[in-house]
Amino acid sequence: MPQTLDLLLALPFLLAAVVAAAHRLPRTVIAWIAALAPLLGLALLGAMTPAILDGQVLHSRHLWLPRIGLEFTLRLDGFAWMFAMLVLAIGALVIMYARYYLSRNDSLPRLLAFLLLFMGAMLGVVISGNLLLLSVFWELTSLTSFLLIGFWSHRQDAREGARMALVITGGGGLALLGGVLLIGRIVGSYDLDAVLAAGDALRASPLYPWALYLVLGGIFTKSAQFPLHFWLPQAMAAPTPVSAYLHSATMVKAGVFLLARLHPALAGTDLFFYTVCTIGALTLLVGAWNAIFEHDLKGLLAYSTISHLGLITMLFGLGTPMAVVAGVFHILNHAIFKCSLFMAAGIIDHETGTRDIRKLGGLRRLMPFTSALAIIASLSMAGIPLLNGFLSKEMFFAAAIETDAPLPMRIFTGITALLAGVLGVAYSLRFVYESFFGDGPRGLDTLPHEPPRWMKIPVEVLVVLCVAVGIVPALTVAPVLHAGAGAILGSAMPEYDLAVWHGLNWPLAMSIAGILGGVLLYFGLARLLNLHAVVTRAIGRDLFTYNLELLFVAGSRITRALANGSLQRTLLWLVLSALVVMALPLLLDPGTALAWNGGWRTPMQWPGWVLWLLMLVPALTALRLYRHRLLAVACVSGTGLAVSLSFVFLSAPDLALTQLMVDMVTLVLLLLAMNYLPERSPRETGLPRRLRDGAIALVAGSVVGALAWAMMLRPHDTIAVEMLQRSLPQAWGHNVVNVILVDFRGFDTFGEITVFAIAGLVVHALLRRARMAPERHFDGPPVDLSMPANLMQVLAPMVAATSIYLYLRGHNAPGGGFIAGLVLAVPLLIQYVLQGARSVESRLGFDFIRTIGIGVVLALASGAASMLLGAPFLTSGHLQLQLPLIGELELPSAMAFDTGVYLVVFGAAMLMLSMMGTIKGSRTRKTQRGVVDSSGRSAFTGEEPV
Amino acid sequence: MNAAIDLVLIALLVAGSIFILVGALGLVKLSDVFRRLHAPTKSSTLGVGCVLLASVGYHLLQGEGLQLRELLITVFLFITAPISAHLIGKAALALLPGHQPAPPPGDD
Amino acid sequence: MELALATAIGVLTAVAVYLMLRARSFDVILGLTFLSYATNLLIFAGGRPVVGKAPIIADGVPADLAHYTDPLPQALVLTAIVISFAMTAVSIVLAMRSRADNGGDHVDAHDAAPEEARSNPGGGGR
Amino acid sequence: MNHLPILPVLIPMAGAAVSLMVERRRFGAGVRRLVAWLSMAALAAVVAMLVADAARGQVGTYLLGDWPARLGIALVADRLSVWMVAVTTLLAAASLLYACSGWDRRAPHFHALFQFQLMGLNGAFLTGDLFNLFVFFEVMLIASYGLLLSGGRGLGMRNGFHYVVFNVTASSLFLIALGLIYGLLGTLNMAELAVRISQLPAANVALVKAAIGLLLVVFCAKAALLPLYLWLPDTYARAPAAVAALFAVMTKVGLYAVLRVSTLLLGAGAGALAGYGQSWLLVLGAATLIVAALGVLGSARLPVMIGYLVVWSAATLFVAFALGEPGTVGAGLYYLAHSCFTTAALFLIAGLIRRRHGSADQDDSLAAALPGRTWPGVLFLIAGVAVAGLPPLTGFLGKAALLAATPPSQVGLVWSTVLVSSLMVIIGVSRAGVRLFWQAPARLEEAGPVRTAPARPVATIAATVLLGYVVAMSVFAQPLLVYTDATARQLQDTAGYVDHLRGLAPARRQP
Amino acid sequence: MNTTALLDMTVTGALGVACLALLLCLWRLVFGPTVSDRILALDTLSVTAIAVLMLWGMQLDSTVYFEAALVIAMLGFGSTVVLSKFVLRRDIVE
Amino acid sequence: MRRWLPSPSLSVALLVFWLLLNHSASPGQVLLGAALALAIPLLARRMDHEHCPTGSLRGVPRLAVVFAWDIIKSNLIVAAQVLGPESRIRPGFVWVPLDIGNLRGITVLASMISLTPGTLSVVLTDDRRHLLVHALHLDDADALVRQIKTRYETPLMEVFP
Ligand code: NA
Ligand code: NA
Repeated sequence: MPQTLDLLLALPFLLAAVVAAAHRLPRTVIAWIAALAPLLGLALLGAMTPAILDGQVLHSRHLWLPRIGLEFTLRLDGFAWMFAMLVLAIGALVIMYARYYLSRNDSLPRLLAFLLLFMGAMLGVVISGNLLLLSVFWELTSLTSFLLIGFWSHRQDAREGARMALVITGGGGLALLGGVLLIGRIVGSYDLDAVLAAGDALRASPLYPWALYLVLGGIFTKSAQFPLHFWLPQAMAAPTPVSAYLHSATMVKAGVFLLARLHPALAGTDLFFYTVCTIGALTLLVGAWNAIFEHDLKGLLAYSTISHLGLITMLFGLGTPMAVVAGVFHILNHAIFKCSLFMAAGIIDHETGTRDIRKLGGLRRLMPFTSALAIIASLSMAGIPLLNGFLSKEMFFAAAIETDAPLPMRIFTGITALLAGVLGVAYSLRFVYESFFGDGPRGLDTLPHEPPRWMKIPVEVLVVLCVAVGIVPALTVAPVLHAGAGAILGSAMPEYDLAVWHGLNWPLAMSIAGILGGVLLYFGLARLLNLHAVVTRAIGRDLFTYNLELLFVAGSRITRALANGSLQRTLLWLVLSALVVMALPLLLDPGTALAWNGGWRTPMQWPGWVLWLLMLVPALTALRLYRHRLLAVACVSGTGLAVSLSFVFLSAPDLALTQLMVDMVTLVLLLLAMNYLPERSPRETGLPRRLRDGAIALVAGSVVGALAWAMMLRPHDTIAVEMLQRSLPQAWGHNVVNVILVDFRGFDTFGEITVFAIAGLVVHALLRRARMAPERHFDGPPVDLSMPANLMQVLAPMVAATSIYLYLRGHNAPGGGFIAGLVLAVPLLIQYVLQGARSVESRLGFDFIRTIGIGVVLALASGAASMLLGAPFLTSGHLQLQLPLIGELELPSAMAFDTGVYLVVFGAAMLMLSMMGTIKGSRTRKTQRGVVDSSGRSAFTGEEPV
Repeated sequence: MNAAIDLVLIALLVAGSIFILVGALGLVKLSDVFRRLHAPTKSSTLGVGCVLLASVGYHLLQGEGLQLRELLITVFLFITAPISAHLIGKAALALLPGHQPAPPPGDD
Repeated sequence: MELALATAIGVLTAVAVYLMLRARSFDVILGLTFLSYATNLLIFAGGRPVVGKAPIIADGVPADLAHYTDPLPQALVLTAIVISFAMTAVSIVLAMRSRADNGGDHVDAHDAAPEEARSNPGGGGR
Repeated sequence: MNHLPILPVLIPMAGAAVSLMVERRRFGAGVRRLVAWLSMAALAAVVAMLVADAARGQVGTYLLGDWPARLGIALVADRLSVWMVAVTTLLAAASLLYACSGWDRRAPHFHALFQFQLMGLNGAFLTGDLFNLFVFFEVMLIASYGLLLSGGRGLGMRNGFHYVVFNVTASSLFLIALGLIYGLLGTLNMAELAVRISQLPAANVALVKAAIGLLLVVFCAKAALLPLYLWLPDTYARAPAAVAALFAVMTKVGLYAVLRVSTLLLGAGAGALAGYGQSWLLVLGAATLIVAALGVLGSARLPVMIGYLVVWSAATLFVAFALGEPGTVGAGLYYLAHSCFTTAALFLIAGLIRRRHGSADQDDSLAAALPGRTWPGVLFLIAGVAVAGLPPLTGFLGKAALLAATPPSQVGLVWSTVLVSSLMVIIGVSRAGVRLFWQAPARLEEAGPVRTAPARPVATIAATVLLGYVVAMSVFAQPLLVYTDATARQLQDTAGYVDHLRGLAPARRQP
Repeated sequence: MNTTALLDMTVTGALGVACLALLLCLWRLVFGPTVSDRILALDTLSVTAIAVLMLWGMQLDSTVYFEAALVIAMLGFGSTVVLSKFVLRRDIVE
Repeated sequence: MRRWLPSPSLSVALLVFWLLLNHSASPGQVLLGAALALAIPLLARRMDHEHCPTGSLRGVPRLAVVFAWDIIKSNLIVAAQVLGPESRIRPGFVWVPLDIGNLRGITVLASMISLTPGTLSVVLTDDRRHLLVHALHLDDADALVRQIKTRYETPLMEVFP
């Protein structure tokens, strides 16, 4: 049996795939393939029927995600069996109907594939034995219904209807998920058997109201309950087979299905009773009332469906065993007559080209057979005796007045029931009278006639069922109903009698009153006001659409207000966030954080203060002059020099060297860029903004300074001591900084040269094909700098030798591959400046990108060499050679790594400089802002006055 | 002997300090770019040269051996100082067209 | 000494932050340069300021923090200098490209900002 | 000597170097692609072995230079690191495939930069040293600048400038934090840091809090947490599709770092710092969920919307990690992989649309029917379902696992923000899908001639591959969650990590 | 008076003078007035810095500052060259 | 010979430079220095944009002494001028006509002029026939030009023919 259940569920999905894949086959063949799913499914169900009628519950369990309690458990009890029958049987009819309904222009395989997917999802909902799994299928029905409603995607109403359905039912699905998770928390399991058995624990839990409301959120949205009912009429933009299937028999029933499914677990409290009854009653009335004034055939049916769903909901809310039986019964009855009505409406639409009641009329003459079928189904909808609708409606009346609720509530439910009868008759009458009787049809393009034979068969089957159930319920529906309701109620199953005649009693009186009242109401309304002129407005839908639009606008406004793409704002938030996290701990505990820890202050010799001034005064000058970029750059150079000197002063010669070299190259890059940038920054921001930024800057400076200060006052306990001790004996280097760079933390350097190499590549990529116009251009030939260039020829070899020297000595004295690489680059760079790029490059003939590549490979290889000897990457070795003549030669293997560094740094630095120095001029303009007027420049700034 | 070297070094240092100071003073005191250009580019260079010489002697005196390599710095300075002065002068001339002298007299 | 270093870090940070919040790409880059000075000094300060004890092991001097300064922050700063240089190079080139492609060097809006009348702080050229 | 942990760094680096050497014209694009795929294959093989080891609970460690962990740099391939590296590798394979449909020829140095990017990512995930983490962050970032900008032009340059400046600033803050941490604690090795933090004198607590807070800010900036997410949507939207897809993992690096730091340095054993900042992260994560969902609703361009989806999923992860329960962290790690693959797939689909369509705008006036739209439409549907957290795919499973594991005290905040923002995302994504795939051409004449390029099967396959990961992750959710749960437990065992690393003896050197 | 002590005093004095010179250069860097003045001030700063480094090395009996001084000597002029070239032509690599 | 040793003087200078730099004359350093002294000029030659022949070096020592003396002398003069009242200074430009044609010679001449305090070479005309010199105190322009030409240019023309 478990495999049968699995197969039952798998069939629709498998066949959906087949249909989608076989989309080139003839339409009838495709329809038959599709119909295999429900037909085979029904056969499988049939095989399981004896067991079900015997009261057994069939299970199939697979593991999916036991970690969160989500197991692939399928569970077939009587109720699920009944529902599965409904889903499959009506599914088969709908497929047959759809084959003939769909026009040549529409893709039948697509519709059928979607329908089958939906069928599978719906079956999943029905036979899930695990609540999480159920919510999975639940959302799948929302999703597939979205695809089905939007099938005619070129139509705006279809798109909107689909989206509305998705938003509301999908949102409800999220609520359901929340509810299910809560139930799982309370019960400790999502297994349906466990949950149904834990009703008392659930109801006693403090979380019960939350769980209940979240689950009801899912149920009510799915079953189109007031006030979120309006998506259903909107969904009528779907092709009729879809409406017939989803909006009468299956999807909307998923809500009430779940209400019934969880009835044993959730029902039985006042909260449940009042909430569900009230919502159901309101939905019933609102739906029915709206149905009367709807001019669209399908719209009328949709509102009627809402009303009937309200009725079913109300029945489950009432909660008495009889009411539950009635609810289950009405689920069946409504599915049968409403499906046939939708199909009939589809036939009318198909044949007449319109669904507008106001244009229709007198169809009984033109298509008598269809009319007869539709009229019978309508009467069932109205609850006329001898038809199935009558039976369940009478049970409803009985249940409504037989609650043990307080009197006001009983009056309310009673009146609601009566009104339900009246209004149901009224809209059914309108549907029948204005479509099939009277004069008309008006203004149609073609003369309508009976549809193809096969299109009517599904309707006939359903109408026959209406009549059969209505007349001989005990022979037809009784076992099904018993199995279905019994599965919900269990031992509480009441004694009931499925018969047309129960004698004279209150329900009968209410039925009669309802019929009479309905007839009176319809004709009264028709007399009093011109029904055709009534314009109904779905306030709920309008409100929803409006709110959704509002949400989009709000989303877009808020987003644009927050993320306006401004760098200034982005940086401001970053700086502010950093300030907050840095300042808060200090402010919360200033006593210990900034304690004056006297013993750790070191007095500073006065040259230090000179450096201090030398560092800060240019910085502040740069701040004052920043709009004059050249001056600011000069000031930055000053600060950079002072920082380097400070590093020397504070025992960090390597740092000083690096900082000097890097500052030099940065200066060159800045100046190269300035040729393509405006010479000054305009003053753009107002004073308040500048004051704000100034304040932030001050706070930032104070906070960072205070942190640095406080940090320096703490005792210093570092692992570096061990590095000092092990550097010479184990890494064979005197210069511990260099040893750290190439040995202890060589991997950092590894990353660092990679960054440097990539920077070169990025610059190359950005400038390779770029053409730019300089900001301003000097007329005339380049200045003749042959004298300095000539001197550089003397100097450059010495600098190159110095580079080698720094590289070789790095391990034992300040220097190393990085510094050496830059030192080698600088004389070349100066030659670029003095001789011109073309002149240098034509003679140099160097492929810097390859240099980078070779450097990286060398660094890699030197690091990996140790791996061959069974030591980790970058393990340094040491070679002490005794060479004749030369004497002792020490070769730490880190040298090879440093060579890689040297090559990468040289290559990347030169790549950047050469790319920036050899930018091609723009094709379209020579300069951005014209030629420099040499005589008009300000000696103060070097800029041209505006 | 050491005292004599000490005295030589002191003399070098004093001279160096004076030249450096003169260069810096000239940089601040003189009123015109071209005049200012003279003071630091040479006085300072010479001053630094003196200090470097003193440094060589000083480290020799401290028993650290003859560190002639510091003279290389002087070599560098003497090669680069004219380049710097030349270019700054050119730049100043470009920015102060009023200072531009008459074109050179024709040949012959 | 701690106070001097801390104030230097603070002032450089403040200058950097103010410049980074300006609207022109070049000013922002200058700000980043200053920020990099400030961060380098701060990392360096993590090893505590020590004068005249460069971590270059001399023979016969015990290798401890009493005779040498902490070398590790120096190595970190070296890496940081190099990396921030690489980043600066990329941002400089991007500023150029952005100016060339979009016609302005405003970081946010490239509509030609009005060239308002400028006053030369500190007097004009002489 | 087991060299596995370092190979995910070395292989891409070698790939990049070789790629640079064969960049000359005479080699042609085929050779570069061959190099890239060889490197990718080698990486995949190594990662597979690492995963196999990690799944057995083995923590792979590697002492670079054979120095003990406290002196040198140690790599740690624990479950978390390996998970991240594996996700990166899978993602990279698909991105590379997409790029091979043509972009790699238009963007100079694409393959080298791509490999460098992988090197940076893998290094960041594997390193056990805080400063080394910074270095690999930078490798990753600068490579990302290159990938983002190479071959680009126009407004992309301005946007790139924003991205670069923002990240450079964040990196400076990172350095400040590192400086403070070293200055106060005297080490950078994460295990040593954990030890020293646990013994922190009271006088230093506030300062260390400031430093670690700054560290978290930096990571949050990379991971795009409110209010530091502003850079992300525009940047990702302007990136070439293949690059944007790879970038899906970039925010995860920040999240990874947050997770690593908060478990290792701010874990239960951290004394005064235990749990520091976690409540803030939770609240901000929840707020980001809403703001990002609003962004999804409010964006008129598909790539921007996907950018917000990235922010949104990152926010979900913040919530999961900040909750700090083994269950939520485990769920979060699963969700992390999901988020990478789905958002990447969406970026690729947006790229497909742009190719066929000329633009990926959802603007009413621009939306035009997609010729041959079935397959992109189906892909978009699957990706949309997954990303919005609809069943039965990974997004749903991950979120359900997260919600199920949320501790009772936080249920209100977490559930409401997660569920409400999910609804908003469903609305936004469905609107985008409807407009892009269902909308009839509205005002086509006004939109100007549609620039289309022929679809390349490889590109479609790349997107399909990513969605294949998603489907596989849905089917095999249980074993994956078992792995991530074990990861979460391993993360909580700070003492185990510390002892393991401290007890590690070099191969030859004295310990 | 011991000449060695005198020498040490002279070193300190010279260091003071050099630092004073640095400050004077700084004054020129800050107040200009022309761009050339600032470039000149930078150049002089770097030259003077060499003296400061050497004197500093004498005071501390250390030669580790040699490399820094060497590099400043080589590069101080580099900044001068590029800045001047920028003033001259805006395009520093023509 | 030219091919492998393009500039012997440069090579020698480099070797000396190297040994000074390393503060060692060990065989290893000599070998390494020699290698560099051979290799670097070969590379540097590629960068030369103008070849400048070197002639007889006999006059160099005398020139060096003269030059050193001039530097010290004029340094004192300039110091006095700087420290004294500025009103006494009368700066001015003067064009120095050049007879030396070798670019290296011109360069060295200009450098010597610049290194001598009180004078500064600013511009070399494109035809390399005139050098613009700025003098801090210009009493007699012709005397200055004469001094430059006799004291520096004439000996330099021997060194750089
Ligand atoms: Na150029
Ligand atoms: Na000079």
